Amino acid sequence: MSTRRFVQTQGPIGEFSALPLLQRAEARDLLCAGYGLLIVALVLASYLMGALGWLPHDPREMNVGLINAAPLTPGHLLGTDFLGRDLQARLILGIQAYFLPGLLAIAIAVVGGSVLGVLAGYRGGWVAAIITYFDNLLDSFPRLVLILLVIAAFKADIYAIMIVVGITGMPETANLIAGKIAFLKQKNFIEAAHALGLPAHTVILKHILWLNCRAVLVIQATLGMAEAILVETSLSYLGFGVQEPTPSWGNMVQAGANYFLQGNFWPSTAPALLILATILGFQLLGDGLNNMLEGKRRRS
Amino acid sequence: MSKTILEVTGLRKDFRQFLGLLATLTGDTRVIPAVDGVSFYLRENETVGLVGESGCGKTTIGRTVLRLEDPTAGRIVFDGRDITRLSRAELRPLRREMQMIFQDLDAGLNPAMRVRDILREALTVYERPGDAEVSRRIRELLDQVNLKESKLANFPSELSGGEKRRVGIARVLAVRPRLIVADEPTSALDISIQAQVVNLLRDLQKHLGLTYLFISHDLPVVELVSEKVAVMYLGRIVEMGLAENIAHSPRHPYTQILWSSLADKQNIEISRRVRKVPVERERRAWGVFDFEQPRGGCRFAPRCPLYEQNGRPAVCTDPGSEPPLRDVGKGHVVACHFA
Amino acid sequence: MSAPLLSIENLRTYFYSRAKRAFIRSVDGASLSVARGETLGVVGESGSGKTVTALSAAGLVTGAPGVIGGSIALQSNGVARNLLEGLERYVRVEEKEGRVVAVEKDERGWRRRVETLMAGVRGKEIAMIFQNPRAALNPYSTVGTQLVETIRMHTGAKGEREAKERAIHWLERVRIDSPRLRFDNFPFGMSGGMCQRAMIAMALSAEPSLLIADEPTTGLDATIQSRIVELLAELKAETGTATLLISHDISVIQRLSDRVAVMYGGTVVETGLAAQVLAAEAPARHPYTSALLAAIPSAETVRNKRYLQAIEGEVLDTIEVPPGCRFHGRCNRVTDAVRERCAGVEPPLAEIAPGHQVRCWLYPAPSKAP
Amino acid sequence: MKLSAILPVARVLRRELAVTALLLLGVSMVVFAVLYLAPGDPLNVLLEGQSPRAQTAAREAMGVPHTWYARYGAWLSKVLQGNFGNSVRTGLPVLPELARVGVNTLVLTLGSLFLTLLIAVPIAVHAAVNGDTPGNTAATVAAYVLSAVPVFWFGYIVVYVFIHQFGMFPLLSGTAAKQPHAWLYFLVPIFVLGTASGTLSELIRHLREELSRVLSEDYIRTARAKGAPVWRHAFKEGFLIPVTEIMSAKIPFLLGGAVIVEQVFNWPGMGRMAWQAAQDRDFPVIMGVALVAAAFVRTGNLLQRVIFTMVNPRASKQ
Repeated sequence: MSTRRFVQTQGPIGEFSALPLLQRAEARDLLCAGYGLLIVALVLASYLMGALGWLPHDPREMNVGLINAAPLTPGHLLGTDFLGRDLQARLILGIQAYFLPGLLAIAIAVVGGSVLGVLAGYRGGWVAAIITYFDNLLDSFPRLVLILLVIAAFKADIYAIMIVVGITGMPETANLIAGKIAFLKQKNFIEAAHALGLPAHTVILKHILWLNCRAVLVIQATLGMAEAILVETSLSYLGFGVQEPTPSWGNMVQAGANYFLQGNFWPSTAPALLILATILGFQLLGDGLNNMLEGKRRRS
Repeated sequence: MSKTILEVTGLRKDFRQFLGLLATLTGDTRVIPAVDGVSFYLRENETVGLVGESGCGKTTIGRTVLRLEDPTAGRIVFDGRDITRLSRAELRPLRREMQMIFQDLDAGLNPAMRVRDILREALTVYERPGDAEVSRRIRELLDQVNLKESKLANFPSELSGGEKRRVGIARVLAVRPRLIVADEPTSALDISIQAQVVNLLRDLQKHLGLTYLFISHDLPVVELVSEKVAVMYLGRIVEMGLAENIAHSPRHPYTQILWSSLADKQNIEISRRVRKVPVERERRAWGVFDFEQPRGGCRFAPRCPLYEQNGRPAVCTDPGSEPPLRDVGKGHVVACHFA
Repeated sequence: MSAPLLSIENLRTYFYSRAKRAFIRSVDGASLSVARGETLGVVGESGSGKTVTALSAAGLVTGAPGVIGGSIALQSNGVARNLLEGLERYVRVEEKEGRVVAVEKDERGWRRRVETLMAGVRGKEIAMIFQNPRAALNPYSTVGTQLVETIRMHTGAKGEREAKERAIHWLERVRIDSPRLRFDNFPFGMSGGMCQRAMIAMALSAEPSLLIADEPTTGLDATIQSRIVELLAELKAETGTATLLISHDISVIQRLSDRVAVMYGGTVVETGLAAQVLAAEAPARHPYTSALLAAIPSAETVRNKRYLQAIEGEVLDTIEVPPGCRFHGRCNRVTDAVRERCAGVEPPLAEIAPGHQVRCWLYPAPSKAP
Repeated sequence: MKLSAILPVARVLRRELAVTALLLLGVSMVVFAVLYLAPGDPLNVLLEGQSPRAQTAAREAMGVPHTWYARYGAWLSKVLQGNFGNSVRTGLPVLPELARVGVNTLVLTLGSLFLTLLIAVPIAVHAAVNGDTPGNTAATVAAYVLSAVPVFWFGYIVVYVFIHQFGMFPLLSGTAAKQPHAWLYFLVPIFVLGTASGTLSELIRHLREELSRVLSEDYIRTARAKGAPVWRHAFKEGFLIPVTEIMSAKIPFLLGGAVIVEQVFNWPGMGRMAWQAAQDRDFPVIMGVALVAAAFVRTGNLLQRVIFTMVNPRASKQ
């Protein structure tokens, strides 16, 4: 019996605009976005702690007597790794590996994507054709393979890798922006703005990008961060990017691999769960915001 | 005699349809003549109606005249100045005086802006008035289009059809235009709201001395608001003259068909019992065609009853002799060999 | 008067606006009926509930909560079936001061129930044509295949070849040029008028007893519109199919309807013979119907360039339904005698003459003969 | 398929082939550009210490053309003849090695794609048809969590289960084939990549959005009004096209995932080869893998375009 209940609010329905967003959104989306925001806050706080060095323990200090200590051992809330180093400190420090590079990737993907999207959507014609070609070209490469190619060629560090991630992220944002412009064009909105005499830059920057596309850009940024974390952790797992002893969640999972197979799961599982929780957080935030702000349809 | 505000001579507009993805590079395109040599003029404080079935190019004329589309050929003179080839920058000050009301009710309304911000932005496109002046002008605009003040806080999606159209009109009036091209302003609205908008447009014309190019397929409304009416068919004007003559003594067979289908709609008196008789043979002739591409000569020939009655005369379909618009008295022009 | 083919009693179909946490009362107690072979024209502006009424009758309402009350009786081969039978088992409605304030509905259960109720009815007894014909045809299969599908489902012509012949016969009847050629056309290759003819052929080929036409001419050009109306008149005369014709274009209603129902704000405000209700000068008529007719630019108004008689105010948005008469806010014939009742109590649909009902305090039901 | 439908499809097919060729040309340029700009290109490694003038002289002596496009031309013609150069590490010609190994990756990728579809399709269809029910909401949340799971960690869990269940580390460098549960080992990486490749939630959302959009189209309402089965009308646009679309869109992601899964299970595929090549900066190999992978992706896309054209009459008329 899937009975649904619909209730009319008491008193006059406001003649003014609809209920504020928060009351209007579905519980499901609020939950997703809420969890996502929590994760973003935690990551940001941990990043600052890591950057400023406020760590519960010195991540490099080895304690041979206390190898692979279980969580909640005195002094080490989350236990220690295979060299007796405090796991909690190393996990917090692990965020350094992807946070700034991730922001770089997002910046490239969102800014570059917007420029291409506006060019394709606004100008159309052969410009759109070239950009579509460029998009398809970038989409032809499996991202990780392209990164391996760049690593092989340039012995690339994590920032160079994130530039590649940013560039390969541009097409998706470009398509969304171009789609939004097509929708506005279909309603003659852009033509009406020109007819009134609004200069092109106002139409593009204010009306298209700021007023109508900011939600899409925020959503792309959050999903972009999730991608960046996935790429960084996968690469450091494969032994590229951040190397021992600098901690990254990826190489910590890898380091704990042998112990995992002998039954001591924790050293690998702790960073893995953090990867899971963080990527899930950014994705749910992205999807929650999308369902609330953009309605159901977003992806082309 | 009021001054001529807009004069259009020999206006042509072709659209290029790109065939296939690579067409943009290889350039293999199909040229579709939307407007094929149209000339007319508008006098100040006067309304010219432009009627015709969808796809006849009436909207394209409206947009090309305002240079929202670049004309392929012909001359557009606005207020004595030739604006056919002006650059965007030169055009901008002039654009203030010639505005457009779009068929789509949401055309000028950014879905993410409230009505107050939409009007404020329109007021500040060409001037920099202070806040007090802006709110005064907003109230004045609301009165002009009789819209309740409480609507200022709403988003476009929360307005009814009529309210959206009124906000659209207020937004256009904000820049104090002299010429307005109204493209199907009433077709998306209900009957009772249509009547309000038609009355509103006529009031505005009287108080503000506006000139309208009124584009619509709603014949009674066009006849009501226009002094002069031009009938379009497949990109050309086939008949133009005073509204009464076009409606009541049309010369071109196409105009007659347009207005007769209107008469069918209105003849409440003819009780339906009488019309049991099967449809007359003659009307059957032009029965069901849609726009067959004219092979040459008069473009209306494939659907023209006169062409059928007179035994399909060669002159109608001879490519050399497309009937020109000739004067048949009192400025009434028609493009037909037999009218 | 034989029992009507279709009789809708006090139909209530609601939707729910999440943005305003309020009900959209699209159809709020509408009652109308169509006799066998008769065409009932339902006229009303947008938001009057005319399309939702038609969709409810055909069991095609998809929004939530959807149909929550009323009954729809359909006569099929002598037996009256209620198409909403058992609705009360799936819906619970809470009312306060005569207004619905909460609804609980088992939507999936009711949707399955409708499928069983409408089996053999939808498509066979009741056929439907829609507003934008090109979108209403399946873009991925040819017009012919879609026509043959209907014929093989609902008529005796089961064989492939026999069904194809009958389909082509129908394409001829709806005056599509070169039907054998058009049989293999895809909808995107045909004009709006052509698609609508194909839709009409598809609907009528199932030989339904009731055809529901939802705004069949809206969106078509004037010249094509009048030909579609002529075609509908012709086919109605030949097949005698009862028709529920929905349109906001009064002239289309005038030319095709035997009886007329005028809807406003989700209810029927007037029903009666078309000649009676829509006549130029009618002795008794609902203020809304008169105002609607007056708003159309008549030849006389146009010639003298007079102002149109617009109805002030906006079309009622059925979220905030005022107490009393729904048209009260825009009515120009309110007299002091009835003003208080108009504002407070909703008038019933009273029979002021045989077959002529009006929902207005100016025309209360004649007191019962002593 | 009537003959009349074949002709236009052939025309559109020609156009799609041309686009694919153009894109593959673009791919080769990108790959060459990366290698050409790389400071570590093999010649540089050999001529490290020499002065620039000496280096150019040496290059001339070895007949290496100067201008980049000349070198690109030379390189491309060799590639087209199947000569991808030899692996710096093993000295073996790259292409035959890639061919042998590529099949494994193809099996892994397509197998996991098929498995992901097997999970995603029922959830998406159920959600689109019945709306949000507790059942499919829970399944969707599970899919989200599963998509966020790091695939390598999930691999470890599966491997650990295997050690306890079958006492055998799966696929010990390919010798496992003789063991009793050989075919089972074969499926394990496919299972891991299929569930935790991060594309599960994408698939569900795309299929669900497309199907519910189509189910609310006018022509489906007409189908219901006719009493016709909705599925017969909704299948093409609501199911066939979205599935092929998302499959071709997700192939690159799965190939990326394959690199990691092959690492975890040391599954002899292109991914591991690419990883090895990146470690040793073995240009010919990594270049070969990039080209072949891009070819996989483009082929998948071409197939999808063909299916789209065959199904959608409007596309074949353009």
